[in-house]
This record gives sequence, C-alpha cells and structure tokens, in this order.
Amino acid sequence: MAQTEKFVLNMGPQHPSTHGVLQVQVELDGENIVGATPVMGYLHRGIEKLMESRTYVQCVPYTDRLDYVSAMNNNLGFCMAVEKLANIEVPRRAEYIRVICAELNRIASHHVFIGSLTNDLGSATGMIYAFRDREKILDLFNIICGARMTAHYIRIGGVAADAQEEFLRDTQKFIDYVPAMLDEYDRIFTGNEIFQARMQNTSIITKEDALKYSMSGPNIRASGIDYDIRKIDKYGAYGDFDFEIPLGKQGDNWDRYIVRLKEIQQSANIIQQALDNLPEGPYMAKVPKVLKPPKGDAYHRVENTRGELGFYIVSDGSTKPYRVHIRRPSIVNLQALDTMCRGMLLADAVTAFATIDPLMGEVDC
Amino acid sequence: MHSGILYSTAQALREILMSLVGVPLLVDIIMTVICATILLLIMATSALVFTLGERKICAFIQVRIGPNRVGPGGLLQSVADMIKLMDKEDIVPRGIDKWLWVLSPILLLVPSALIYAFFPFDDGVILADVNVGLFLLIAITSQTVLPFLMGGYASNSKYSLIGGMRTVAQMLGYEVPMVFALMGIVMLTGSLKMSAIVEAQSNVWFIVLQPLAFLIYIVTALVESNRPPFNLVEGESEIIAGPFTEYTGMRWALFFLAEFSNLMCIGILTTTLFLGGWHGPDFLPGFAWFWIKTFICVLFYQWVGWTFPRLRIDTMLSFGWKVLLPIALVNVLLTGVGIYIYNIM
Amino acid sequence: MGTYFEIDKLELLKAQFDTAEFDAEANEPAIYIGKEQLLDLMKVLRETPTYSFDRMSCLTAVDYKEYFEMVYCLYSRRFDKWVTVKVKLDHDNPEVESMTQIWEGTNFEERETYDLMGIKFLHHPDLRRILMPDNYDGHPLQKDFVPLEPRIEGGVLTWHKQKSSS
Amino acid sequence: MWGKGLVAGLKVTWGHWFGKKETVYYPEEKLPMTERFRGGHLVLDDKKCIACKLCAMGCPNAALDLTVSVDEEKKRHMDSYKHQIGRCMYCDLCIEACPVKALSWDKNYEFASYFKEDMTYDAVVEAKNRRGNDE
Repeated sequence: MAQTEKFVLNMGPQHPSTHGVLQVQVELDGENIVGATPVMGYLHRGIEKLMESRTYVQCVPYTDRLDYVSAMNNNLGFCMAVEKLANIEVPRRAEYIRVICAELNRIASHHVFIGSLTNDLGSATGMIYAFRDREKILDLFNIICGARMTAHYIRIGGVAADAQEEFLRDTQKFIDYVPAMLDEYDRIFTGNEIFQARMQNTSIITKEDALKYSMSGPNIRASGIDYDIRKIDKYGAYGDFDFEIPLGKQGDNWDRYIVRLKEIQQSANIIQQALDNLPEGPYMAKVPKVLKPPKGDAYHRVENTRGELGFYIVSDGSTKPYRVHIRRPSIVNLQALDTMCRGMLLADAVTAFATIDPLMGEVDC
Repeated sequence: MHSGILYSTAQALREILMSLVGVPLLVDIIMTVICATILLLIMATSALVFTLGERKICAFIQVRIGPNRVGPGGLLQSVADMIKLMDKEDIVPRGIDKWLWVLSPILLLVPSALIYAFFPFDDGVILADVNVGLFLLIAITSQTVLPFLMGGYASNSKYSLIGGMRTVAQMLGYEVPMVFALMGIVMLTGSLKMSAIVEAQSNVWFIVLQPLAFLIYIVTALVESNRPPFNLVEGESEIIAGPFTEYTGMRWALFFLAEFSNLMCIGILTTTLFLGGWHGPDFLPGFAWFWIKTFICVLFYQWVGWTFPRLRIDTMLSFGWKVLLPIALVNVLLTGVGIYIYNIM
Repeated sequence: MGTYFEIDKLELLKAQFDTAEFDAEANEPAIYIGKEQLLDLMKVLRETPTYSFDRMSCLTAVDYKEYFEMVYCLYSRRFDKWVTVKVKLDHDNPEVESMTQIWEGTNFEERETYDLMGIKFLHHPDLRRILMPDNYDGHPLQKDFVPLEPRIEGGVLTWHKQKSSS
Repeated sequence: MWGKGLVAGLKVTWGHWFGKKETVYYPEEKLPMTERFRGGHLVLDDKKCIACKLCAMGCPNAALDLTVSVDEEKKRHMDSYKHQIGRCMYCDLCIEACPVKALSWDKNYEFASYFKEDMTYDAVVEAKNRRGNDE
C-alpha cells in the first residue's frame, strides 16, 4: 500500500542559496514545508572574546568582520558605543562623513540583498546587475579608505582620514546615477510578473509575529511597523536630515523587497543632503593615544542594514574592554524563519532565506 | 523531384556507392550509417557550440566579457571544458542503485539523439520521413522523463529525488498543451509527416496562421527542454542540480550533452513547425536558411532564459493546466472554424 | 537615543519589589533585582501601560569572576524610554528565569548566552548550544575559560582539555 | 496587461547584450589602485625607522614579528621585520602608529602563493634589496 512520509532535508551549510554557511533543516511533506530549523555556528570566530584581549582601538577592525557587507555601519556602532563610554565629542564634519559612508554602505548592502534574492529566484543576471552597481560604491570606499569591504574607516572619535574632493565628486556622480539604477531594477525585477508571482503573498510575517520575534530593520518595517533607529534615536548627524521611512503592508517577501528598494532611494536622499551641507572642520576629535574609558558600561545601538545593531561594552578602566556584547540583528531576525517557511513550498523557503537577509558573519559573530 | 545541394550530394554519393558496391540493400545501410553519424556529429558539435554560445551570451547579457582565454576570443573554451570533464574523477556515491544510476545519463541521450532522424534539414534531406513523423517525435521526446526520474531515484539523494519528481510533474503537465498546440498545425497541413508540414509552409509560415499555437509552443518547448525560466528540475538555488546532483565527470557531461541537444531540438522544431523550415529566398540554399532560423531561435531561447527568474512549481503547473491548455483548445477550435470558412470560400 | 527611565518611576518600582535596588547618584542607574523577582519585574515593566517596555533590545551576561551579571536593556517604543535591568547570579550555579516567557524573541539570544557564558535559563523552550559544537564542554566567554583541543576520534570531532602546557 | 513586465525585462537584457561591458581583461588590463589603497607588502624605509616597535604594538593580530638590536651608541636597529600576511587584516593601524612615517603599502595585490610559509616576508630584507637595485 502506498504511503507518504515526511522527510528532513538538510539545506546547507554547503548549498547554493544559504548565504554563507547557514544550515537549515527543512522538514518536508513532498514539496511543502512543515518546519524549518536554522542551525548556526559554522562561522563562529569568537569576536566578543577576541575583543576582550584587544585595546579599544584594535577592536574596531574586528567589527568589519561582523557584517562584512556593511562594515561601515558596524564600525559606526562600535565607535559610538565607545564614544558614549568615554565621553568623546565627535566633530561635526566627521559625523557627516560617517553618515555618508554608512548610507553608501546601506545601499551596497541592499545591492547584495537584491543580488542574492534574484539569484535565489533563478535569475543569475539580476545578481550581476546588482553587483555591478555595488561595485561603484566599493570603488568609492576604495578611494576614501583604501579598502573595499573591510573598511575600518570610522574610528573612535571621528574618521580615519578626511574625505577628499575626489570622493565627494564621485559620490555625487553615484547619487546622480541612483534614479537610473532604480529605474532599471524596476524594469527588470519589480515589473516582472514572474518575480511578482514568486514573492507576493509568500512567507508573510504579521505585525504581531514581527514584534514577538523582536525583529528589526527592513524586516519589521515590511510588516508595517514604523521602527527605524535612525529616526527614533537620531544618533550622530541623522537628526539633521529629512528622510522618510518606507513601510510595507502585509510583510510578505514582496514587501521586504520593495521596502529595501525604497530605502535605497531614501539613503541616496540622505547622502545628497549630507553632501550639500557638509561642514568644514576637523575630521577627528582629540582622542588620547591610550584610550582608557572610565569604569562603567554603555549600550549603544545603530540602525544597521539588517536592523538594530547594539554594542554593550563594559569597561573596567583599563585600555581593554572588559566585556563586549554585540546585539546582532541577523540572529534575532532568523528566529522568524520557521514561521515564514511553514506551509510554503521549498522554492519559497529559498526566497524566505533571501528576503530575511541574514549574514552569517553577523549571525555567528 | 527534390532540389537543393544536400539532396544532390546525397544522390551523387549514393550513385558512387551503387557503382562500387552494387547491392541496393547494402548501399541503403551504408547511407543510413553515414547519415546517422553525421547527425550524431551535429549533435556533439551543437553541444560544443552551444556551451560556448551559452556562456558568451550569458556573459554579454550580464555585462561581462565571458570566456576569453582558450583560443582566440575564447573560441576553444568548450573544448577545454570537455577535456576537463573527461579528466575528472568519476565519483560513485555510496548507497546508490547502481544500474539505474549508470543507465540514466545514457538513456537520456537516446531520445535526444533519436529525434534528429525526423528533422527535415533541407529539401528532401530527412533521415526517416515517416507518415506519423510529428507523432513519433512527441512520443520520443516524452521518453526523457524516465531517465530523469531514474537518475533522481537512483542517486539516493533527497535533492535528486525532488528533482526527479518535479520532472514528471512538469513534463507530463506540459505535454498536453504542447500536443494540442501542434494539433492546429496538423489540421492545417492534413498530415503528420514532417516533410509535408514544411512543404505546407512554402507560401505562408505557420507563425502567421497559428500565432497562439506558436506562443504556447515556445513556453512548452522551454519546459520540455528544461530551459530557464522553467528549469525547475535543476533549479540550482533550491535543489542544487536536481537529478544530476550526484553525477560527476563524463556522466554529468552526458546530461549536459543531452541538455544542449534538447536546446537545439527545440530550435529546430520551432523552425520546422512555425518558421517555414528550410524555405527562404533563393539567394541562400535551403539548409543555410534552416540553420540561420534555428540559431535565431536558440538565441531567443537563451535570451529569455537569461532574463527571467525561475517559476515556482505550483505556479508553473497551474499555468500549464489552467491557462495554456484552455488556450490550446481554443486554438484548435479557431483553427477548425478557420478551415471551415476557408473551405466554404 | 531616547531618554532614560525617570528616577521617580524607579522609586515606585523599588517600593513594589523588595529586592530592587539602584544607585540614585548614577547617571543612568540600572535596576538590580533578585533573580526570584526578575520575572515579575519584567512582567510589570512590559505590561503596565505607563511603562510598556515592549522591546527586549539586548540581553547578555557578564562574568565578574565572583558572580555573573545578567544585563537586560529594555526599550519602550511608546514612550521612547530606556531601562537597564541587572541580575546578579551565583558563579557556581548560574540559573535565571528565561525571558522567552515574556518576549519570545529572546530565544536565540538566551541560547547564545547559555552557550557562551554557561547561564542556565529555566523554562526555556529549547535550551541547546547554538554557536559552539554540540559536544563541546565549556563556555568560552567565561573569564577562566581555557580553549579545548580538537581531535578526531573515530571520524567524529571531539574536544579535549589541553595537556598542561609547559 | 500580463506579460508587459516580461517584455520590459527582455528589452533591458537586449540593451546590455550589445552594450558596453563592465569587466576588463584582467592580467593585461589592471584597474588602478587608489592612493589610500591598503594591500600588498609593507614597505619599510629602514633609514627613517627608529625601531620603536610601535607598529608591532598597534597590530591587533600580532602579525608583525620584529627583532631589534641596540648598538654601542645606544642606537636601535631593526634587524628583521617579519610580516605574516596570513595574520594581517590590513587595518592600517601599524602604518598610522608609526611616528616617523617609515611604513607604507606597496599596493601590489598579486602575492598569492602555494605555501603558507611564502606569505611571511622580511621587510628589512626587501628594503635592502630595493636599495641594492636602485644603486
């Protein structure tokens, strides 16, 4: 007699579409998913422990390796936490340059999102187009700090070097290119009926679920919750800029994609304002060569491309942090994976991995 | 009765052989062997050409240069690929169903090779111009389901199994609209004979008379040959490579060969059934027109494949059964009405 | 950054919970609470409409050698307020109520804290190691942690105490 | 109408099919490296170097292995300057730490090697070789 049976499919850690080394144990009933359990730790490097034996200044390059496609945002989070701990006032120009870099990196990170999403949907061409445009931003980073991904540009007290004319000019060129770029994405991805059919009404995260799982970043905004730390906390120079927070309607894969597309637009908007009003002045505060923050602890969070990135630093008064904890958005967002995949098809699971946009460097820390 | 360079050459060859051997049966056998060899060579060459073509076109669409190291402009890249594939270690995974696993790639190649016998390459140049040509052709192409399923089942891998099941679902699902779409052509021609179908297009190509059938055929052909956006069988971001996940080296190359042979098949079929086969203005010989049209079709299929994302299995199946099949049936009805009106007039 | 929780409300909480303490002199005083009353305090913080701390922003533990300290950073989206709750735990047997009973989204963070710091969360739905290998013995973020040596035994990766290095 | 988006997508790829390509023929054609580019070997100006070891102290990963000798006149000399590229994360902290600006990158990113040992080199030796070539 014929009978059917559920089976477990181990997707990853070596699989074409698991974004690094994420392993997901998918329980399948035919092609229907009845459960998905993420298994992590393949990229665990112990950055929190490493930081305990490095001085504050030496810790900064390690934050590059957390979320390696938006290194600038990680630098920013760590540096701001240390500045809060040590009461360092950052010069205005440095704040603006930080915003420019962080927003450029947000766009670059969303390029990776679009690229990997389209690749997972089966259109390798889309990936190349997104990465082609990301390359322009990486070239900008190469100009300003000499590295493309692991920037280590934002430092405690300011930035590593002043932004050159060349950088500002090329950034302006890129910002002018953004509308054409988004138009091309609209024509090849957004307007495409197959994309729409693949993504609309799949892997829905409701408002309640998004709050329940403490999600953050574009993922929670796609569910329609207005929660953007740039707007709430107005850290750094973000208070000076006028920008909107794009929100999704129902929290399906399509909304998560559209929210990120619109965020590219808003980031470009912020960069434009920052470029127009870039103040003159020093790019680095006076930071003692041997940084010894007073005893105590500080928690500071920034809006990383993937959500709420927090650094909790405990100082014992020495040159090295006593304890650093990193609140990584990716690992928290991953908790929703099971809810997203349940009841969907195997192909939707791949889309769900892509739209939740976890980065294993950050998940495993 | 037939004209064209290829046909005259074949006739001349036959006469020479006749004078040499003298036994008609033996000459027939020799001629068949020669034809079969040429067809197999065409198939192998198509794989070589299309490997490079696919990679170059994909690169051009993706604003890249593409392979450019081997030979001038990367022309010999596919040769290098072949040598690499032959050179590779033949990994036989543990726990497989050995016989099915080994047979699957070989069996897959058989139908892909067989259908070349029914293609009219030029006026009178057709290996087996049987009365039920189109019918046989469809019957043989649908045999590709089995090797895929065999490979998927025998590999003892969950990815392969899912891929195998998908093959069955999609190939069977799209066979039906395809047959009904081609029905219109058969109604117009009044024959299943391939040469008759081409002959019927000497004045008007069937793409003009059967635009609906043409669109349906394009979609179903992409599905039947596992081309993107319908390459669910090997959907590499979901199930890695479907039935060929566990194959390496030459075994994998056979799948590869079958895939490119299928790609050329659908190009040839589109040409033969809708684009007038070898018909064309007189300044070029028939077979040249045939190949030009085929290549344009293949380029079109590759262009489509490299632009669109993959469909999901449920969307694809419901599209086949709920959209394409009704349209195909309507097309049959319209064709019937059209023929009736034409006959009255 | 939103503002910190007001002192007078902290006083209110202190009156409500007898183990609650805070340093009134400090800039942004954290509430210290006994681990028995932690769950109740958190429930009050989350559910009282005038507090409504609906987001557990950060959950972690610090090893102070004599004791462990759990740190919870709560954020109220409604009032844009912060509060830090701290619990001191015994170093020998660190156990604390799991926050998944109130915030389900702390699941992975608690698993991580358990994995790296060795704190056991009571009533946690799925307390397993998350980053380290399942057969690992030890908690890397503890201050007296000594890395284990990987060895392959019978095709399985196992972990062993290092021989006292000379 | 259904299918409009598909045609629009096809138009985009058609445009790129015959459009300008973004990649270059790499070994023949190289992209220029920027002024601040961090990568390659460390170039030590051994005339300027005062052997203060600040660079090694600034290194987060202990990628620099220096030996310093002191001569009769209490002058410090850099005897060897081992840079382990395998440990280096190109954070630029060593170069920024240098009080006399004796360090810089040579910006040559093509230093892949078959053996791990080949990735460690001595900047003092390289500096001497360079001087030898110049003279």
